[in-house]
Amino acid sequence: MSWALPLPVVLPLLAAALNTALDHVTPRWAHVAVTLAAVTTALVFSVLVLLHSLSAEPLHWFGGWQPRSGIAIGITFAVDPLGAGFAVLACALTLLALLYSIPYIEAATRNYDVLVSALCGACCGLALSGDLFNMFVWLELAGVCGYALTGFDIRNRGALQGAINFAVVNTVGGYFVLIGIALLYARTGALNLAQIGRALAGQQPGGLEIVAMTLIVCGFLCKAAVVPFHFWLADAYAVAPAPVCLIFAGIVTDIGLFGVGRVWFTVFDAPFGAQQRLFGDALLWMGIVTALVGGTMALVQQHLKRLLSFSVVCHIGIMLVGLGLLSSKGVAGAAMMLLGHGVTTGGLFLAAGLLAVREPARWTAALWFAGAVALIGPPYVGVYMGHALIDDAAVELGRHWVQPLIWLAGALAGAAMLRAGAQVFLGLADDYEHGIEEGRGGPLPYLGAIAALLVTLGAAVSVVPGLTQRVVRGADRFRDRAGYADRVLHGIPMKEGAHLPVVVQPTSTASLVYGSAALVFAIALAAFAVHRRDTARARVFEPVTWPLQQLQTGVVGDYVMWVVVGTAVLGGVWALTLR
Amino acid sequence: MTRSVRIGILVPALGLFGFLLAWALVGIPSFGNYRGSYGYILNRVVTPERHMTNVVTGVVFDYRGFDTMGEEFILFAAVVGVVLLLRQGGREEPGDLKDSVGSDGVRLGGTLAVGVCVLVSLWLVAYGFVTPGGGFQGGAALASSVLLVFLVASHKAWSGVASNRVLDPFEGVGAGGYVVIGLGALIGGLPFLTNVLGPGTAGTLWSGGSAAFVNWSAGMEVAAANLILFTEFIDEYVVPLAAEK
Amino acid sequence: MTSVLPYLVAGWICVIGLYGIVTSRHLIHLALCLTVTQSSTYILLLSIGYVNGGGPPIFKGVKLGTTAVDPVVQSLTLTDIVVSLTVLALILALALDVHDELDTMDPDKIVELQG
Amino acid sequence: MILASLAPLQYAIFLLVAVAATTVVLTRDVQRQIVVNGFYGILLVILLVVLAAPDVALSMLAVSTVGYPLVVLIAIAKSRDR
Repeated sequence: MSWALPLPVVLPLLAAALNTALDHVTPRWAHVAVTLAAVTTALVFSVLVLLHSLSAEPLHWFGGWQPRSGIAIGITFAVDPLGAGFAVLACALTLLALLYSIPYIEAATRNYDVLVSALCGACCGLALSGDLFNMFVWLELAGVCGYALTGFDIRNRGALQGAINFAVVNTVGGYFVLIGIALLYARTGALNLAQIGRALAGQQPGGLEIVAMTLIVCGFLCKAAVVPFHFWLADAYAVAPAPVCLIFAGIVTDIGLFGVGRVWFTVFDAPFGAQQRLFGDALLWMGIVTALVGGTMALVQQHLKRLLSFSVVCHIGIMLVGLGLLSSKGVAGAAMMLLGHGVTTGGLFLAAGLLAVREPARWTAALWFAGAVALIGPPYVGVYMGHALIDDAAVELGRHWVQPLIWLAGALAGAAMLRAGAQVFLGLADDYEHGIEEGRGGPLPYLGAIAALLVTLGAAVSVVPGLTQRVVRGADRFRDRAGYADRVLHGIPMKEGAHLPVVVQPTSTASLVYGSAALVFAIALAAFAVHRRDTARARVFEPVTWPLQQLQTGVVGDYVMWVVVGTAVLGGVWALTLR
Repeated sequence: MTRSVRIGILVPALGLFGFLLAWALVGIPSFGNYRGSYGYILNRVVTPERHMTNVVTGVVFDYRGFDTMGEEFILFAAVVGVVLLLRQGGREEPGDLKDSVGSDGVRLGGTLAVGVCVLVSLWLVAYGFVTPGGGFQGGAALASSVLLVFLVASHKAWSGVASNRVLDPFEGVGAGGYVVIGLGALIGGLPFLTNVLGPGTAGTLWSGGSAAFVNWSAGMEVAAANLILFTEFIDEYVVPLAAEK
Repeated sequence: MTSVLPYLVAGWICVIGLYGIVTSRHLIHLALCLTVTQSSTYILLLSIGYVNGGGPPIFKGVKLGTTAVDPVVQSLTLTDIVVSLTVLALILALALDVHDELDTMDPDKIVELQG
Repeated sequence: MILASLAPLQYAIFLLVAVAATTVVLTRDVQRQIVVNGFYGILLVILLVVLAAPDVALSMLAVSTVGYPLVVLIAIAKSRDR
């Protein structure tokens, strides 16, 4: 099966190249057909790879350059269930976005299809790669496609500003990653993740390792839009076309978190494993701040897609908390959150786009409210299982205060969505802009069906029997640095795990209580915000969000300044504590 | 936030950032004493194994050829993005533009210069496995040489050479060719991008086996992509300006 | 001291490039500052891979096994340099579109979205 | 080796490159900046040659002689235009 590993990456890229080559020869429908066929095939192969990876760890050494006496001389794809699952999600969401775009994006020239399929290939590449520089290449490719797709609607001034902010911040982040790679290469003489980990394991870590880790982590966190690297996200996602937002929110943002997890569990766990809480707690705190900032900022947004953008920031923060706990349950919680949140938010972005095309209808209202509830996560709905796993992981570490904070953050973002829904759909107020979407339309049942499919799938992830257990097992393997290195460098096969049950995972009572309370709190807050609109705004929301809004200046110089501040502070903290 | 506030926050942060960076940099083995295993091994195995005397090109197109494919697609996507951003404005087709160069002597000399530069660029691509050069450098040089047509001839001649109808297929075939060569090995039951044609003869055009084809397709893609870029930018400026006259 | 000077030069160029990006008043200036920051990565990588007395990693007319500098860092940078031109062009294309729409090149004045 | 005696030259070029990069950033007028940037590009090419990287130097030469100036100059001209 290892022969199939490159296919989720190279097939979309081949379709992109083919469409450019035949641009002036074939009609539009042929371009669409080629792209759809390629992404569908990529999806099939990524599913096969995922199924295979449950019981084996396939490797693919490009060019046939196997390692020699444990030293990698080529590039490898090394697949574990979480990486393969990420590739499946990338292909599936891209496929849905392309289907949605056929009628929706009027000017869907081949350039649009080309960039979307290249973006899909880049995300799969980052998920599957076992080579640090190769990850950087896919990160850059995802970035370049992202900037171009954000600025797609060039007559929209906001789109250009969003694209420039996106481009500059992420380019700087990319350079940070590259400098970090150079530092590691200087120390270890290797680019293969497993090999770098092996080389660092025996040494006393010094300034070089600390700063390399800071730069690589911060570079990836720029992509993931974690506070204080998050400012560009709301500017960019608010203006990109709705199907592009589906891909951005569902996968592109998350590749930053995926990258942080991958490099920690294959590389930096080696020198810093003994002090892993110092690393994890930094992520944990950044995650909590990010989640709260995203949640509160969502409450004061007047624009639906911008509101959803801050909801993305909020949930990225919660995922980072899960990752920062560094245990299997924490990582699995982040992965379940990624799945539930990405799919649901994608559906909501599509719904927000539909509103710009048509007047609000009853079923779009139902869709919107269902999505909002799924993002809050009452028991066994939507992101609930992600929350519950993170709860368990936090309790196991004795950090009980984590739970209320992240449930609160999710409920704030949910309340923002409920309030917006009440005002837009139930006509309780009219201070929402939803008319500046690119507005191109298409057959409503078709578009609505895709949005509804996404929201339904997102709401159902917590009750898929056996999924949670397999994600936890996948997280175990994602965290297993020694096993990963053995398989990559020496081809030692993994041990067969015990058989996993196919049932819905039971959760703790605390999570049940928190989940229910979060839903009640969100509804109450939304009701208060709707009925006492002026009081809520002037007395409650604005005093809290005013300073945050002042920082959200829209000026790229400010954003890069915060990137430098964040990197310097994080590096300074780790320099003082990790030595 | 005013500029002074921003700079006031930036300077101390950048100071700390620079200090940390310096702290890391002094931990690198001192300049000229690098002993990394990866490059050391490659310097010893590439020439005997692949009969390529230029190890760098061997790494670019064979040992780490997959990275190069990714880089090539960054180039590809960036150019597609530029086209998307600049061409969408719906520029009108240029009418009859006056030629900028009148002297036949300049034209003749220039045309010869173009020919020489193109030949040098092709040589750079062709002998990339032997001496410094290869698809990326040669492709970029080739694009620059063709650009000379614009300088010495006229916009009309330029748009004949660098029309999108000509360049887009080249760009697509160059980028796709790389993938197809890789897939060819995969279909034959070997890992992606495996060099199937053997090492060839050292020091000749035939060193490098199928990596030579990868090299040529990369050269084609880089040259076409750069030319599309130049065309878009030149059209952006020259065409509206000439239309005003 | 001089033995780490090349690395410190690369670090300085990175820092000064970032300073330029943050304080820039013109999008084209900003884009060029980005390329300056990027050049620091090339300088760093190539300085790391340099070996005293080493020739280029090209063994034409040179005996195999002769001291040569690291070929990997060279292969990483040479493709990146060619790619950097198109990325610069992409940012400039965005800047030109901004100029068309808003008639300004000052990044501080592009404030359609905030808060 | 001839290259061993290059060390002082190498350091001098490194320092020149640092100065040139600083000048590029601090030149706020874009028309002058592109000229300074041209010098910076040439210095980088020299540095790459001195670091025994002819392949990278060729790459730099190919983009910094024609590509960078062309793209930036057209952008400048266009931004003055309207």
